[in-house]
Amino acid sequence: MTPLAYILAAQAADPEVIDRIPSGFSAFVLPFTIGVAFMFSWIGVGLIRLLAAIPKSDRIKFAKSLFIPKTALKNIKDLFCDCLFHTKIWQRKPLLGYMHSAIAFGWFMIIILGHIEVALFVPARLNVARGGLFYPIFYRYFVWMNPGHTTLRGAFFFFLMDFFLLYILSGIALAIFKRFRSIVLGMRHTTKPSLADRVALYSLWLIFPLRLLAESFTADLSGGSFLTVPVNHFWHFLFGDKLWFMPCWWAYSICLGLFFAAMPFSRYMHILTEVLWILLRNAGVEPHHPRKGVAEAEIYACSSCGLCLDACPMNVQKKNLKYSSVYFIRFLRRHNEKKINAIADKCLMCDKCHALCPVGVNAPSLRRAQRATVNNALPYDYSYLSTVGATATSASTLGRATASLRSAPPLASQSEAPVPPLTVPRVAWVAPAKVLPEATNKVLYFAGCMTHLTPRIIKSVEKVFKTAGVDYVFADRDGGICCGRPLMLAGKTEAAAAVIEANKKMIEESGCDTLVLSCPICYKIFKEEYHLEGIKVVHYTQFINDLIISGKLPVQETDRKLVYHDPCELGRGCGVYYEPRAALKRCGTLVKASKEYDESICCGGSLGSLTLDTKDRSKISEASLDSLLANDPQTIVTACPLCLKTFSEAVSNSKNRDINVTVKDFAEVVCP
Amino acid sequence: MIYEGKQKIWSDYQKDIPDDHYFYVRSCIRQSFFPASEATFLDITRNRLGKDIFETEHHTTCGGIAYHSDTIPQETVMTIIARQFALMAKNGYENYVCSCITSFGLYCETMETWREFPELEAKIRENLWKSCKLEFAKPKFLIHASDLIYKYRNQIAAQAVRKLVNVHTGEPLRVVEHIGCHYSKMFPSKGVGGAEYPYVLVGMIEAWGGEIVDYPERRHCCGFGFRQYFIKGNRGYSLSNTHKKFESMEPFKPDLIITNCPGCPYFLDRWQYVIAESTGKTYGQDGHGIPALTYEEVAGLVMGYDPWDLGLQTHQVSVEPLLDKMGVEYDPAKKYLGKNGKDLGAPAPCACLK
Amino acid sequence: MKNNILIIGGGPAGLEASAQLQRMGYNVILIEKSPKLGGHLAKWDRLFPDSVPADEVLGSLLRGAEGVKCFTDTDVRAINRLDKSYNVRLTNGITVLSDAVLVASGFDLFDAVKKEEYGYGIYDQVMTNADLEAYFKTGSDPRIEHPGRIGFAHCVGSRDEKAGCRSCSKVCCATAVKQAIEVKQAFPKAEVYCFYMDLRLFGRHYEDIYLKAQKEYGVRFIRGRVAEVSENYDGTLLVKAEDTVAGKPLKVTLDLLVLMAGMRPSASGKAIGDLLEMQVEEDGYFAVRGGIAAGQRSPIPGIFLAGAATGPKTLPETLADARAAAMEVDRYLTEIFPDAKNYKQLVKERW
Amino acid sequence: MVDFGFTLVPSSRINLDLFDKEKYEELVSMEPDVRICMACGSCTAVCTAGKFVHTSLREAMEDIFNAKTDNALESLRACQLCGKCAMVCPRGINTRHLIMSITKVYSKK
Repeated sequence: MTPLAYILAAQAADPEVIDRIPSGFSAFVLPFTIGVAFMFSWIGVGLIRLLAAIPKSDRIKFAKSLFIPKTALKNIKDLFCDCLFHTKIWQRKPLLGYMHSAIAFGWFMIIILGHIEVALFVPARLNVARGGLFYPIFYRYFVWMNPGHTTLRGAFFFFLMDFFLLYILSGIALAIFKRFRSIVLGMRHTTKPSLADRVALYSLWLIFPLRLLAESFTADLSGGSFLTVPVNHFWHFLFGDKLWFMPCWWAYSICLGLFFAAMPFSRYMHILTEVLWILLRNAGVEPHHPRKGVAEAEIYACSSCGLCLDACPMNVQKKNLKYSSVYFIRFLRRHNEKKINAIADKCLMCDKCHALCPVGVNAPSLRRAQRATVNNALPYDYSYLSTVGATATSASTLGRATASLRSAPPLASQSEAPVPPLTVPRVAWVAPAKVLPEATNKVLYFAGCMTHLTPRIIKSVEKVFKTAGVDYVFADRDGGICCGRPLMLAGKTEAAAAVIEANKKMIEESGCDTLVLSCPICYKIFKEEYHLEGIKVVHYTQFINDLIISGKLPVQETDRKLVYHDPCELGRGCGVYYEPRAALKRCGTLVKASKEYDESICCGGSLGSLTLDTKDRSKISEASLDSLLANDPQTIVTACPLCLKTFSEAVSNSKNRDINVTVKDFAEVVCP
Repeated sequence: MIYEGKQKIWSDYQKDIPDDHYFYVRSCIRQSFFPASEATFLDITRNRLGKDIFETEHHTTCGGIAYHSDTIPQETVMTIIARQFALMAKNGYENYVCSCITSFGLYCETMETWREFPELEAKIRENLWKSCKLEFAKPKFLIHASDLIYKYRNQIAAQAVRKLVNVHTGEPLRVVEHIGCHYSKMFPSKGVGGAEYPYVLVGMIEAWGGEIVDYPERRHCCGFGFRQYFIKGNRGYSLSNTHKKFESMEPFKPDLIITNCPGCPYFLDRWQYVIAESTGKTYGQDGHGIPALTYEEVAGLVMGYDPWDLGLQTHQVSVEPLLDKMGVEYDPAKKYLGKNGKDLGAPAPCACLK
Repeated sequence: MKNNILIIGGGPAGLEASAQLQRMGYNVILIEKSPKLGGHLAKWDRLFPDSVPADEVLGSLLRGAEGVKCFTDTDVRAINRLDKSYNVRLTNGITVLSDAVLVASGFDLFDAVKKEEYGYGIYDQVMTNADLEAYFKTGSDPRIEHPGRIGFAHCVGSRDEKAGCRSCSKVCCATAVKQAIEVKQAFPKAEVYCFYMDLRLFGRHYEDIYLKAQKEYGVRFIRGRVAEVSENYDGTLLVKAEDTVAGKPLKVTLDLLVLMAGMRPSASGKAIGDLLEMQVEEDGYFAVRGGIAAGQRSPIPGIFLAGAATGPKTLPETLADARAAAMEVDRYLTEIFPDAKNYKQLVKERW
Repeated sequence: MVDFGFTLVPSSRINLDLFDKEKYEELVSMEPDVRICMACGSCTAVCTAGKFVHTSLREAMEDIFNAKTDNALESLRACQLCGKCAMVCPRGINTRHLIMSITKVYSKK
């Protein structure tokens, strides 16, 4: 191989490439130039508008982040992995990943290499005034190879250019194929393209075949490699020496122009906005509005790839496809208020689309922001909550459940207390069972609203505590108030804050140091929004797993085949996948569900959806159940009262009479 | 409204009303509110129709007001009633006619109770003997005074000098009938025409040439109700009751209300004044009220009695527009003259009610 | 020898029993007092819960009973009990010697006029369930002209001791729900209210039509008995009830009120029962022997009962009852009746 | 006007003639489940907020039908949208959305 130093030296000696057209211009470049100029000005204006819409603090945060080495490194990594290589897609659907990276990375490389070639051989042409905008793109048209002077260096670039062109063409071929048979690439549903999408799409399909045509027609003049040269010979063989290459270059330029002109209105906008979104995301700037400011970058970063279509549990029914995140974002872009609201309200907020999104668009969060625009202003009156924290001033007023008291029936006064009218606040919401000295270093158990409708969870959790000798206080034995997450999900952010405030006061004043929650809905909000200083917030699966590891809770291994269902709020919501499985593995044989971890299918009972009806929900439950039953488990284990109730009903209502599976709560299985 | 349907019901609710020989008992309230009505009843039946209507100064209240105000027990009221009946028997009568609806209802209730619980009757018999040394008796026929006028309606029509007709238009007067609650609501079979479509007053109006109007709240209480009226704090309920009736009858534009109960003409009359003076609303023509008359007053007008002899000046709602419509001649100057011709003085004029 | 069996009443019970007994080879004589067979079924338009046309059901009943000797416009004039059989003189002059008599005299609809406060026959815009069915059949009724608000008053002559009928008539709730739906179908813009005390929708699919009425037709169900009806100046009705769920009195102006008249024992059935000195229970329906376990035998040997003669029944229940009665008749005529020597003893033991 | 020391008492009677059909249709189009309540009262019985103050979805629906929409809003003001009612509703009514829809439709005057 020729050393690089030699190649560089040779360039000065004898020109390898001669600028064929002295003006460096030909009329055919116009469509491309206009298209690309339009696109850049559109983006430029958009960028300024977007940055102007972001609060100043966020702007500063963003600017600073670009210079923080850690963030900068992450930026580079994410840009390469997410924008060019599409590693996230590779991981899940290799063929689809190949397709995307072929087009993205291939095209990126062609552009880069084109510029390098110009820089090496006709550096003057990089100047924008001398055609820098289009020259590198149409390099092969403008230059003439000096026969006999082709260096290895030149050949190397010829090779690379042909290689990446072929790479792209393979990706395009797959893309065209996918349009008709998407399932082969691992997609059951694909996005319905809009008009601009179609224009851009068909242009995109044509761009690279046309480039091949154009370059191969000129390959005998401007050089080529393993792809373009043989094709050139073929053309000569076919048409003789009279090759009319101009129409090809025109077509190539027109397609490029069309593509870039349509780009701002199409899904392909993501190619550029994705970059901005990744930078903003990594800077930690969060959207406050579903459409304005950062959200604009986020919604334009969506590539409409449609991976969320298959991810969405609602899409077991085709009629619900229209509620998928991709369409939500499309309507956000189009400002279609009515449709936006309908779609925002339907979502189960299971977060799967977010987890699976190649660019990490957080659609559920946008939907929540959208709900807030409508629902946050709805009137409410929580004046009765003002007394909740005040009366629960110390653990002494909390319903304390010691082992001796646990079996005692509730006091008559607790259950029969008359309901006062709205204006008269209730004295205490946690009825006193026994006055105990100040509790420190103690566990506070908060069951939550839903757990009260699944008493077997409470019973099992208390049994676990008793067996493991945990000294705990049952905060809402006699019922409590809501954690605020359902309000949050409904977009009633302010109302949620009021509820959070009341609960927070009660918990902080209880003197506990660990808060155990059996409901993932509660867990998520306690963890993320409560900011409880000095109090460890854990889900009972984590707490119980610790008890097992530390030997405090003995478990008995059985030969039962268990399958674990990841509740949305616990798994994707809080990233708790490991602990429940670790504990369950000690209790039986844990088999796999066909979709699990972050691909787990929502049970259908989610509080996230505001408008999904019972029928649609049961269809989702069925699909989720099917996934869980893939490996014939005897018991479905879940760690959420909603999932427990939903699956119990789904199993008993199932049309499949062969189902022979019981549904159990995590604590029930661990401590039977 | 299907008239034949009502006729069928009326034919189902007929009661036996003897033609003559009655023991008459007065109403406590009417003697104060509309004393001329009872006088007219006696004059029509005795002098115009030549009937034997006996009255004794020894009879007392029936005890109904105290009973319904929860101040005396049932046995007491029954003994009072037994005494009245005994007076009737002592004077050789077996037909009992009372002027008051509350009394009528109470007599019916008592007789039914005695029928269902003979031991109670025995006890009352004993009470009566112990307290008054009177022989226990029960009337053969228990009749309300309006039943009797209903019975004589055609005889009265025969002697009538005018009809219930607007003399200017020739159209029959539009009359609203209002039955006292205790007339037939407790025992529909004891009233002429039953409780839903009572015929006792309708029969009179039809016989005397008027047209009856049926309005949605016709069954509703006039608003009297002892407890509601006696206590000032509750009086708003009484007023609201009456108000509801007037709101309901208003679209039918009645010329006249005919009643058969002591309290009803009083409350339907006086509350029109209160409603007018406190809200400004009036229900008759041109800011007048709707006159609420007793059946005796209406009978008297038809038979040509002088309106002031009938006591029409004791009504709050002015009767002059009605008298004009009927073509009754009257002397406005004599309206507030006492029986002895002495001027009693005209009341202060109302602000809203003409 | 073919036994003669007299069946009194040509409604669904009589027809079904005739068909069954004829198939068993008996000589069946069916009498019907009115000119037409079918009883109330012949006057009804559609049937709950699935709205099948009544004519269709009646048609199949009539086809089943083809070949049965049938006298319409005929009543019983006199009945004499012989040793085992009955000598029945009919009003058409014919005398039948019958070995068994099946009384399928059915029911009368409660005479809604008796509920005076509802004003049936007095207010122009009050009708009964039967009137509404007639409207559906003929398409004309002067009371129905694009009504905007329609009310259904449940329990008219049912669960009403003062009206002399303590029991539930069983079929009116489902009928009201059915008719409410049908009225909504005929007048989609109308508002429909059902005033009920309890919704007794016990049968199969009944709850479905209730849900359908609410969900698809927006029928408003108000828990509270209609207490009072009056006529407004414009001829509309002022209806009062208590919304017992809200705990408040309620009024509404309606253009049409449909009274769900309940089932009463048949008056002409009672007359025949008197001829036979048949026992009647407090509710007015014929007493049966053997209580709930054997509901088709009267206390008198050879006299059987079927259908609504022994209390309110739905149509399927009536038909099942008629089939059961046919079995009972057959058992009697094969096991007890032929044994002349031991007849009295057998009756004592097995009737 | 004369003050007699007593006056007309407002009626507590429900007047269905005042029922606002248009608004109700708006509500139905938003959440059709409002039609299918059978007044069992489960929602009220489990209500989290109902432990402290008078709150009842069942009553709110009744109030809407009975043209007392202000009462309906009053009955729902304390709701925390926790969803317990949705869990227990035998007819599967989408209670949370219904509550929000009622608030949406009837709080705009």
